[in-house]
Amino acid sequence: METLYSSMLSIVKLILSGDKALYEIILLSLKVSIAATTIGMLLGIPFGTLMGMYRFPGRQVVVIIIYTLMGLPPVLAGVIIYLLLSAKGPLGELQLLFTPTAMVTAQVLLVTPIITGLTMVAVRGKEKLYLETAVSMGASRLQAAWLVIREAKAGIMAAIVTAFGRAIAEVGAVMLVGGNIEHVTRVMTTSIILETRKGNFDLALSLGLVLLAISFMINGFLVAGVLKYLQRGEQY
Amino acid sequence: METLYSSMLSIVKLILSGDKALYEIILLSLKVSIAATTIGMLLGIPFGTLMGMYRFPGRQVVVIIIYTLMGLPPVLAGVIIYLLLSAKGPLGELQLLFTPTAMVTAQVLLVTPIITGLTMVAVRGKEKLYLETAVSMGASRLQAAWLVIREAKAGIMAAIVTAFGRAIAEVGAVMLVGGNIEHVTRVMTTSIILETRKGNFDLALSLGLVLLAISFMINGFLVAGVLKYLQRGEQY
Amino acid sequence: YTAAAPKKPAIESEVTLATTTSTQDSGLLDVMIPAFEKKFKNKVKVKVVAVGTGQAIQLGKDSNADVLLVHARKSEDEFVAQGYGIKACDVMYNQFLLVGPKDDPAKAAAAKNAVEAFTKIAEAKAKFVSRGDDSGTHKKEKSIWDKSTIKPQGSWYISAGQGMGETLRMAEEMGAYTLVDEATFLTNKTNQVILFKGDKDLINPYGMIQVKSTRKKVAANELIWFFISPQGQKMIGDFGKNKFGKSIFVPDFKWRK
Amino acid sequence: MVPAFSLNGVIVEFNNQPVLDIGELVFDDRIIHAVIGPSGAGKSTLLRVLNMLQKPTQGSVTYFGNPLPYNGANSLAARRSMSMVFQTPAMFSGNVYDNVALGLRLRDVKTKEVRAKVFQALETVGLTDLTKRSAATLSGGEAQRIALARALVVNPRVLLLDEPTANLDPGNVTIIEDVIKRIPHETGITIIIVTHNLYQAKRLSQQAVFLNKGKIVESSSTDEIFNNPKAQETKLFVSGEMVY
Amino acid sequence: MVPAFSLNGVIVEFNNQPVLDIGELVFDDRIIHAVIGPSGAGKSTLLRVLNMLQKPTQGSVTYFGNPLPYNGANSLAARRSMSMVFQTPAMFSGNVYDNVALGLRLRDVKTKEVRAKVFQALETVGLTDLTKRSAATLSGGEAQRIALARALVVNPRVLLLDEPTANLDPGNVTIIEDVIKRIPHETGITIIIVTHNLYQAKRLSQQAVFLNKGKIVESSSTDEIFNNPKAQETKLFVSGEMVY
Ligand SMILES: Nc1ncnc2c1ncn2[C@@H]1O[C@H](COP(=O)(O)OP(=O)(O)OP(=O)(O)O)[C@@H](O)[C@H]1O
Ligand SMILES: Nc1ncnc2c1ncn2[C@@H]1O[C@H](COP(=O)(O)OP(=O)(O)OP(=O)(O)O)[C@@H](O)[C@H]1O
Ligand SMILES: [Mg+2]
Ligand SMILES: [Mg+2]
Repeated sequence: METLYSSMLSIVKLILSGDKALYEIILLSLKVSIAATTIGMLLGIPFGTLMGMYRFPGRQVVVIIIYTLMGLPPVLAGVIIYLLLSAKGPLGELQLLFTPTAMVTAQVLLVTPIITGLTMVAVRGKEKLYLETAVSMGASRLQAAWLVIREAKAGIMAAIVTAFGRAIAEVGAVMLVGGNIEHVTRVMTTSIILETRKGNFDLALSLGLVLLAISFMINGFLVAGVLKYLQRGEQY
Repeated sequence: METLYSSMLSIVKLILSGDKALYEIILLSLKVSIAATTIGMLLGIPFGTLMGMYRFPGRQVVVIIIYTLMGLPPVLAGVIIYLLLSAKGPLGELQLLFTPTAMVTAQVLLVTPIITGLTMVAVRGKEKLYLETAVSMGASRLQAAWLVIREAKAGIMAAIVTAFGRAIAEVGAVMLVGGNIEHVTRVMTTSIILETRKGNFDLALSLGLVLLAISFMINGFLVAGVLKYLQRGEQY
Repeated sequence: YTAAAPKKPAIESEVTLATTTSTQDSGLLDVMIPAFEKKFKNKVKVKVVAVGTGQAIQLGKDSNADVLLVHARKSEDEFVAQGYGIKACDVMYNQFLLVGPKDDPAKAAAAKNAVEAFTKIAEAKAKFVSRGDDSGTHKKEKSIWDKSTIKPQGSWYISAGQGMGETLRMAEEMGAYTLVDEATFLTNKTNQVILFKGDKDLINPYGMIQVKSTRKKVAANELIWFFISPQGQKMIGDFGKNKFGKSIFVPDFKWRK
Repeated sequence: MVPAFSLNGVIVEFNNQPVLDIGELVFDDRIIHAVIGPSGAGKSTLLRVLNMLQKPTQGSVTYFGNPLPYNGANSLAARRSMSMVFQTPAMFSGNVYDNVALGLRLRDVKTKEVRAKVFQALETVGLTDLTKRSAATLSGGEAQRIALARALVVNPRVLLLDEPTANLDPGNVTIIEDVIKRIPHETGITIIIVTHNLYQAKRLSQQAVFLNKGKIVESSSTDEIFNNPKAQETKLFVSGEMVY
Repeated sequence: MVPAFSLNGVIVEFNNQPVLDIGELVFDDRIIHAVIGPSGAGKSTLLRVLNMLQKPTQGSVTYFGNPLPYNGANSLAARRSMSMVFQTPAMFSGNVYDNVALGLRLRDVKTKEVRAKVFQALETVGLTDLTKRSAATLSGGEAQRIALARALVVNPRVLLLDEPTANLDPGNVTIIEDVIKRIPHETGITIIIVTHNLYQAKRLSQQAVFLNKGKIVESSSTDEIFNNPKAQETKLFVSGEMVY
């Protein structure tokens, strides 16, 4: 445990000294997971809202599929994207394997179902009370969806937080399609794996704590920022 | 892709032939992730309900911490439990490293924040409408919490589904503290990793699809089963 | 083979090297790759992807890597024979070590050769952690068991299905024996001791192969050339002397037939 | 004159039980109609049918001569020409101003115009000092008046009111009734008001429908219904008796 | 006789604005009290204070001689001795039977007894045929009557009613008023009813409080308040005028 202390110390030093390699890794982690979460939101919030607002035959099966995909194993997502992007695969021409783009793609596969599923439940919880009022007040379909989303914001916020958490913590997919290449696709989690493999648990733990600290700041920003924006509304 | 087809075929054959090794792995996956989710529920639902029902100074910081822990990297959870259970670690005497118990422990660390956070949001969304009515009708604190939980069941259900999905899909923690030992701690995800490392992407993909099929059945059971139980109530 | 063509085509800006985790974890590549890149004024970038042996070879078959640096001789030969690779060569070797707990319950240290050491462990039913992942190391281990005519099974024989570093650490935690390559053993600090080494059965040869279908023909060629050049071979031989007081890899370049 | 609504053979069923079963019913334009009847008679369901929130199980409804478009391209335009005050109004999170402004914003009215109209509507219901209050904190009667302001602010062609003064004291009832009475004169609007307050129905409406158990018992001028009811049930109901 | 409630210097503030400010007020036991006043006067807030849902910013309330226990060990017992019907009642998901049975189940009453009591309560409000209906589908007036049944079923010592007939037709109002009038005779109970229906207050209550802007304007016997009001504001209010 003293080594933990000393490796914590050396990491703090690294951070303060502005060590380029560490910053590069942190930055890429953030870029990839924020990009994946953003794309996941663009896909998942509309789809989840639809699923929450409307009933249709076979809806329950779709719900079960979404729930299942929420538990898509990262490695599986990685293998799927690998096979797609592999030089001989259908999208091989794009030469995207072992690039950050590939990592984002694999993570989009992971987070979109999470955002969809949780948005669906959040919207469902508010739809009864607000959809009819919105429609009656002359909201178009889109406007009505937007109003319901606004009422369900706490739940959708939780969806985003959950998705971001999965993206930034995930390693199976980014390792496989990113390759953990230094200066190119190495992120926090793949670094942690690398250190663990070498038996440097203390360093791995320290990097993990740095990752958590960053998540903490981002979540704080999200919660406080959104709180401020929605001051007038309900609390988180 | 033909090899994919043939490996799918061979897996289907394995399943039908009742291959012991595959069943063993599937069973352990289920045991570990169901145990972890159950313990996570026992811890997370009460705590999340409390967080959703009550306001107190500093609550927002606790919320941000919960949100941060929802994104705890599996490898980090693994390292923490590893260091605790390691022969030289504080709990080394228990000799739990590389056992299913260790895997469950690490996963509890991962799923409890998820259940807590999502339960909190679900309860918060219903608390306004129902807590006062419950209290006014003579509910004790515990009874009131139970009534609010019942109203928030759709959201809590989603919390459980999300947690189970994370547990069954997760590999970083179980690999580290379980060790992927054949017949002892090998689960679906660690098998997938192993096949990936061997370069058997098609086999990995097939195993992944088997895992998804199992999740699908469990989610179907959850959604349909709970739906039936709560027939009278709201829909999922 | 000579690369002395009159007009050299321009070198590609990047090349992907698929290798095993033990190679990367040894730190050798952290010395070799920058030197290579510097030689080309950093105009070419080597992307090192460190994965399982089988996965590395599969990356080559899928044309997702340009050069392989691995240690699984049989798979390498197959790779070349199946027409996936060219320019296969030996680059270096080190040795496998049988390591275990200090008290050596099976008295493996007293064995005359690897097969005997393994036999003693099996007879004592002392714990043995196998990588169990079809890697070069695992295949080597299996070949020794084959020679001993013992079929290892039972609760003493633990099939981990993990990488070398993880397997070594599991053996340490369990007070078990394992077969480990020298590079990994030296770079991972464990309290295991070397109980047996030096047998000719325990040689661990590393090979380099260019993926035939590579789009980075020039850079791939230059990368292999760098490893087998006198400068590269010397760097390999010198690597580790500072840190461990001895070299980790023995350079032994030769083309394979 | 084309009637605002005309219903023909409209049946609404829940779990195969009819809760509304209307043979024929016409709501003439530019007057105030009252819908009265005991609790559970189907009054709210009728308003929901007219507001296109509840598609009848069978039957047809015309709206100013055209079929009421429950779906499709014309449905939005039809919806935007009506306003409804729900029996238990739901307030969107946000403040009172936002709630009243919502209908205008949905119709892309310019911000400046919105401001003027919202303040005018709040003045009408006497609640200008609540502009910045979170809508969730309103008292029962305040919420009901804000819901009315929210409905009036868009100048609807048809106004559907479901017990809009149920939570108000007599003084406020008078004010709100004055507001309602004044609208048709000013803008030419059809108002359908559901109320259990028979005096209110008498004071406000020109035409009245008496519903019981989902069926029309009597439908004629308010005067007739209250002073000269034909059916025995109507007689009992308007004299404050329970009808079964 | 010890009064049911006695309030002393009770102030309730939201955002530092007082919405209730009561110097002294006593609710005697075993009679029916009416609380009247314009919309936003603080009537619901007063009931919420008595039901321990709203802790006053300052001041004290006694309940049958003891301090009203907002928290702590005695609070549950005090809560279980009262029932309240909210102005907008919230129904728990589940059917009507479960909603009415809830209070009894919370008090660990035996299943058989629950059954008998629930059916009796449903009969009282005339809704026995809705037992199995999902509570979410009730009409406005039905929900209000179920809320009353839910409050009565536990035989409360104190019954707090917030506009319990606001959504009911005259026939049903009569029935519910009869129910309310009968309770004190039968079980000895204190009832406090908030109503904007002044006739109802007159018909039901023995004592009345007139609240305006959070303050007590007048508090005396119902007869006095309606027939011989002291304050000018009271006079205006009971004659149906708006008071400010
Ligand atoms: N989803 C539903 N399922 C079953 N019955 C329903 C449903 N919705 C409404 N009802 C029933 O239909 C009947 C008519 O309801 P409606 O709300 O129109 O009554 P109402 O005349 O407005 O009554 P009130 O004056 O009490 O508001 C009621 O008995 C109600 O319980
Ligand atoms: N959380 C709050 N924040 C600010 N003001 C509030 C809050 N809750 C209630 N009020 C205000 O306090 C006043 C009294 O509210 P209350 O609900 O007691 O009125 P009421 O007499 O029951 O009125 P009504 O007859 O309309 O139901 C109202 O003006 C209301 O807007
Ligand atoms: Mg109604
Ligand atoms: Mg009120």
